Amino acid sequence: MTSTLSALATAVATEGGHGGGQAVVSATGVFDLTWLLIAFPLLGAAILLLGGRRTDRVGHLIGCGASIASFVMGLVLFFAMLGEPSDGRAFTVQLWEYVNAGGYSVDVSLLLDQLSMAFVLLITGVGSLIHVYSIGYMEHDERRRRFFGYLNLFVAAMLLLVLASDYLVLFIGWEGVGLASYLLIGFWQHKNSAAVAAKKAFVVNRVGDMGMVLAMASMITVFGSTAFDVVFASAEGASTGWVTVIGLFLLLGACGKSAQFPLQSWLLDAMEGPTPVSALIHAATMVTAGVYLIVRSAAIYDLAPDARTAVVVVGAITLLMGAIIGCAKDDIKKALAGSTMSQIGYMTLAAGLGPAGYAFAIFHLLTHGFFKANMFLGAGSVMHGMHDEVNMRRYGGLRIMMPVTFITFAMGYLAIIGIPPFAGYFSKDKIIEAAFADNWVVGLATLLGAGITAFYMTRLMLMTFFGNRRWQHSDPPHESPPVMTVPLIVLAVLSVIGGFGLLYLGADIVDWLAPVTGEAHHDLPMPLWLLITITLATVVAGVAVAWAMYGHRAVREDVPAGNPLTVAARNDLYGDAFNEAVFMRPGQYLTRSLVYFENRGVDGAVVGTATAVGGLSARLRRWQTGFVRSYAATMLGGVGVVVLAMLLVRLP
Amino acid sequence: MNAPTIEYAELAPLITIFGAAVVGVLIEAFAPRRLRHPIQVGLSLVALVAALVQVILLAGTGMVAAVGAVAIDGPALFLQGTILVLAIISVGFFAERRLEAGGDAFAPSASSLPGSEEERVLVRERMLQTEVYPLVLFAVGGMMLFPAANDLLMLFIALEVMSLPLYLLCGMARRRRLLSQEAALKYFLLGAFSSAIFLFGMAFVYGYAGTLRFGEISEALTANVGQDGILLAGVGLMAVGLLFKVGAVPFHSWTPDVYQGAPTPITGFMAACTKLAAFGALVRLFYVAFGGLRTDWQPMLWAVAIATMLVGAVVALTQTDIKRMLAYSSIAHAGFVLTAMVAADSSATGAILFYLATYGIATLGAFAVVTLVRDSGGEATHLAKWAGLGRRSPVLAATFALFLLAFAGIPLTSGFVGKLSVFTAAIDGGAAPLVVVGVIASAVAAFFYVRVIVLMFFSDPAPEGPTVAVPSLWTAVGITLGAAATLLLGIVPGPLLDLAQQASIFVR
Amino acid sequence: MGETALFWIMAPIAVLGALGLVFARKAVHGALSLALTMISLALFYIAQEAPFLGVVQIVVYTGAIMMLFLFVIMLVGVDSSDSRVETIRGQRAAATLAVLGVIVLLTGVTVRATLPSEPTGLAQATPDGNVPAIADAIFGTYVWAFEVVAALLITAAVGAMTLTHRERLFHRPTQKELSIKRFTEGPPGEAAGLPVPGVYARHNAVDTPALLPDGTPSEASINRVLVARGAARSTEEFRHHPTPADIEAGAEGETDEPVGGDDDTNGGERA
Amino acid sequence: MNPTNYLVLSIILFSIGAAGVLVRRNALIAFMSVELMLNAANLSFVTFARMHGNLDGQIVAFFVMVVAAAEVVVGLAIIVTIFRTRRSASVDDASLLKL
Repeated sequence: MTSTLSALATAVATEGGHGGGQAVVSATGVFDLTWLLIAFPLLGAAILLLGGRRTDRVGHLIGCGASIASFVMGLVLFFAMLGEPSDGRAFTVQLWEYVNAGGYSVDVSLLLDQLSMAFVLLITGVGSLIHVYSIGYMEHDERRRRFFGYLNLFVAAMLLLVLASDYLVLFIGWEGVGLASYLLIGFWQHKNSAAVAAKKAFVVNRVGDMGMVLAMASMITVFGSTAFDVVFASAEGASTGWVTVIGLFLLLGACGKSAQFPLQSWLLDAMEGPTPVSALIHAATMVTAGVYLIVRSAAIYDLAPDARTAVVVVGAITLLMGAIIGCAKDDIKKALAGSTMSQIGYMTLAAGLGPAGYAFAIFHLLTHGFFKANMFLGAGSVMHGMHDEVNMRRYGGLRIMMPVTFITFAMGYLAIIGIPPFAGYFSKDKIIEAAFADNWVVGLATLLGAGITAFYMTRLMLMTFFGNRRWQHSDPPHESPPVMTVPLIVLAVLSVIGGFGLLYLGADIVDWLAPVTGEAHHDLPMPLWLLITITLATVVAGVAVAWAMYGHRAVREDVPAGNPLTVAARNDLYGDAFNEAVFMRPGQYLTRSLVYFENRGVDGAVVGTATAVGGLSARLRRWQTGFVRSYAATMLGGVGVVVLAMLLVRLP
Repeated sequence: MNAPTIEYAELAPLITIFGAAVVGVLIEAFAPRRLRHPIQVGLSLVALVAALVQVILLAGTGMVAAVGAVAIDGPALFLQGTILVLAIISVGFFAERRLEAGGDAFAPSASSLPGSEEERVLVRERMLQTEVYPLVLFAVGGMMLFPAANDLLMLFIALEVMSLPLYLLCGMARRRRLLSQEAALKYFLLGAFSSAIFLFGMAFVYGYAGTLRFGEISEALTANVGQDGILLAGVGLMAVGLLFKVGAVPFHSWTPDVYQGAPTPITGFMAACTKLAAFGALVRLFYVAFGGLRTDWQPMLWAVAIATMLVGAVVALTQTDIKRMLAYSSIAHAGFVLTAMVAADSSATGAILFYLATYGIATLGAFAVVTLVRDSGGEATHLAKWAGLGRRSPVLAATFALFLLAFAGIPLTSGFVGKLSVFTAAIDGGAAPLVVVGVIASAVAAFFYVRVIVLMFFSDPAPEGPTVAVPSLWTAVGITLGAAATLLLGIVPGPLLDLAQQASIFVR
Repeated sequence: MGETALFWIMAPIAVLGALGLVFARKAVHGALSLALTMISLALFYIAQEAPFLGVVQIVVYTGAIMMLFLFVIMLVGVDSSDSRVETIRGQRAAATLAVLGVIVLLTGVTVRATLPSEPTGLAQATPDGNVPAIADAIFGTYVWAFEVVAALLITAAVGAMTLTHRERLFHRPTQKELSIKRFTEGPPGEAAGLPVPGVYARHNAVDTPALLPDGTPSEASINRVLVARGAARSTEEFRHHPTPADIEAGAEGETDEPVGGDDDTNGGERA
Repeated sequence: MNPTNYLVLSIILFSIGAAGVLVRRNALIAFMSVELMLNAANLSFVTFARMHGNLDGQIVAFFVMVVAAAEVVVGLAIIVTIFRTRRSASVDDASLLKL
């Protein structure tokens, strides 16, 4: 049955039945070797984790080598793919039959098409840079070999996730990256906070996994398979209700992995992990898996407008929430984490816009991968030079001490706030355009997000690299070694040219992805130049406010916490007080309430459920009295119930 | 009267096991004391391996042997083979003598008074209770017969042959002997109680059908109009007896107490093999004999399955003893298997067989790990003592974590594939709501498995925590095999799944 | 007709016996009531064309199994009786409820079922009589069950041995060996055995040390267990400490014995 | 005679046995109650055998007696062992394993 369905799927796909379907052919030639992509890092992980202390001395080199080998393989495949016609670039590689239980079978096969290709290059490319950077960053950690083993494991799992051609195999990669993330967040397990954060990430992700599992269960129920081809081909024949349900379940899964509302809380805590981990997993790659999932499931979302609306709403809420949280944090990594949430919100929102937005979501995902990894690694470099200090209120004026870090970070900064011609400008602007074309409210949300982004990123920049020196160390901050700065420079270059390059050099990313995601042109409600001007104006306004508050005045080392009246009375500058009362206070309240909600509301729900279950458990446990006679009574009661149940069935 | 024909070739595995058990008893009587332990271990292993080879050679057989009493078919042979493999590994754990300074997990003499001078002398003299091995062989024989029984009488006798040695073995722990004896008493009383209920159900089913053979019962199901009540009550009562053995709610209450009190290698053996055998018998009885009553027993088993999954998963949350936690986990797993069983779909049997095999291996391994974590009082089973174990002994903790992940059903472990196949079978059989409950229960269950992992890896070690004993080759090989199988079956489950699927045809 | 009468006479007796088991305070009474029930069941078997089972029931069940129970009851203590106070809260209520529920359900099912009012009877199935037919079945159709049951019996025997039989692990010296050892290894004074306890002037009891011929009390004469329990009299009590007055009195002649020491003559016999 | 009478008697005996297990603390009495339950089942088997006119029920009853004998031996051995260590044959005293 499955084979007929997949034949059907191929037929439908050839006809372009759903958004931009293209024929998927069995891989030949070099594409047959796609599995090597996964095999290299997996082998690396195996050597590093099983090899024991013998591999301690060369562990980091093996780790980097595995990742780079995979990247080279990716490049080879990429150029081979360029040689194929633009609608014949999807290949499957069947490896082995994983499960064949009853009428349900799962093949472990890989799907290499334009979308997964983009991810492969991002994961292996940025991944390799981060591997190299980690050599320097983790130099003094005695468990460095293990760290590289986990990183390789992560890369392998992430590649499996994006190369899978079956939701179940994707789910294996999904859990694999979860495991690696969990291990790496808690890598410094001697820190209690790290252990707690790892636990929290695990717990919240389980909720998302439930979504994945339920989505797969629904697929088996409705389509009898979880293979992409079968599911997508038969989605059109299924009822809208089921498709919507599947879409919503997938969204729940995506929310868990991508830290989207309401499952966002773990990401901020995940910053307890080493900084390269934050850069690779919690900024550039793993957290974007949710976006990948939604874009990959385009055929389902195309048929479920309600599910798509839910995606847009989730994206919009998260993008604003992340941005506002980013304003409130003094911890440099947490501020960046808030920003990550916010940017992924952008991507999710774009993905929710349907064919009009899929390609832009991926575009932003790629550029974000460049500049966010760049900034995280930059933050790591700052911490490296500042003896692991993360509080920005203890930074200041670092641009002179750490020039390379400063300049590369600045590239990332300009990219994220969307100053042309830096990478973020192109990708974010496209999303804002698409959002406005879709709906005014959504458009305004993205615009507001852009303004707040400009504000908090400027704040971060100013507090870290400008202003008064607020550090008191005997040895002043120093620039990081070349092994760390070279990746920074590469990423900075990508942050500068990435957007322009992907859009205009060689193949346009939108055209490149079109065979997978489909394409839709939108009509803007206003002239394009006007929208761009408004966007840039908003960004400049955000920057200006931040400059007024943090660049203009000395940043206080302690956290200002007085009540607004006292502050105003003490302060002669009524303008500031006004600013504070009108702009800052409500903002702060909003921030606080959001943070409060985040801590109490969602966490509360999770914790509350856990407590309730725990209470139930404690209550049920008391049945186990230890008296054999009570057990016998329970059994005899059970006998009555069972016999009664047997008899009742025949009764009506 | 004609002499009955007995198919000795097909019954050879059973005969081998029972014969070896009898020889084992004779060895107890005649062999010199010091030689008994090596002889018994060797004999048990040889017999088990020989029986395994015979089972493998019989693969593909589909017939009814011993005048209709025993079915030699796919499910029976698959379960017999699995039980034998598990038993071979278990015997290795029983033979472990390095952990207790020359002693094994059993009391040097079960008849000596706990704490008496006599016991001290026996411990000092490194005496061993070698009757354990023949008893285990008898139990294995009963377990092999149980899922193969093709009439009610054989089913009852196999149940008792399997249970009696286990009642005895539960009471033979070397340490904490009072708890061990209490476990034996509880298991025995409740077990006898449940077999009486089972027997009464059998009487009713016989009363309805007028025959004991499964095949004839299934033909008689539509015959006697007006007596359905007797049949249904009988099926219910018989179900209770079998559900007791698999540890389904509300017949589960013995499980945690007995698992905790019994000597840990026996607990592992029991948890893995008894469940296999009992599920095999349950499935054969309900599919072959009562298959025509499907719509009648399905609602009842739905309720039992839901209660089993939820109670198992929820109560495990607040357990503080690792053995009790694993006991509740085994209850939850019984619920997962029941979901597939309820569906009664064509793919259900294969899924159940696969699940049981993978679950058995992981369980055996997990309990073996428990035997290695020790302090001055023997095994340190309190969860608090496991804190920080990952730092003291990362390899052991990682192995245990692997077993726990398999129980939790995380991908790339055998547990995931097992869970997937039973849930798929349940969905195919129209039991989707049951699967939803199953997924929720799995999520709850994941919490307590992960709690242990977190405790081992992310907590500070207790200052006077337990040490991880270095086992002899017996235990080390067993645990390694279990871990390897758990991982391998998670990555390449295909061959075993195919085998289970091929083996899922019942002879009628 | 006869069967009906038998049933209505014996059925209440069987139920009474069963109730006796549940309500008897002493285990012995319970066991005897159960035996009563079993004998009534044996009669029912015979009445229902199962004479072999009826006999086996009496010989094996009532005769062997119940006797085994009685032995163990003796071992545990015949006199012990259960208190009637229920300690587990709600146990009686739950038990009553569950038992009544089961009775109602099962009886309801049985009574409602349309069973034949007269049984088919076994005349056709057992042309040669009950016992040959049963033998045929046991050694024919059910021979495998019969063989497997052997495993059960061996298990039972092995199990009972392991749990209750204490093997003598070390050689226990015989009386002869002990006596040889005493002569060869012990002090010569103990060769004839230890002194017997009891001071014959005032006491004649095991808690009293013997007075050796020289008048000193002997600690070896008292059982060690008594000493350990503190139940023995102190040897000091009997040690003779001559005072100057005694010596003087002794010089005058042994006429003035202490008061209360007159029963010396009674205890004079040494065994 | 109508088999129903025997069956009802057997159900009553079975239930009384079950009640014995539930309410009696003395392990020996509880165990004897289980024996009563087995006997009740045997009565049913014998009754049904006669009703159906085949011997299978009697055969089962015979084997149950054998099984019961083995079970009694094992059970009494366990009870004696417990009694020797605790000087008590009460099942309520054996309640250390709980929760």
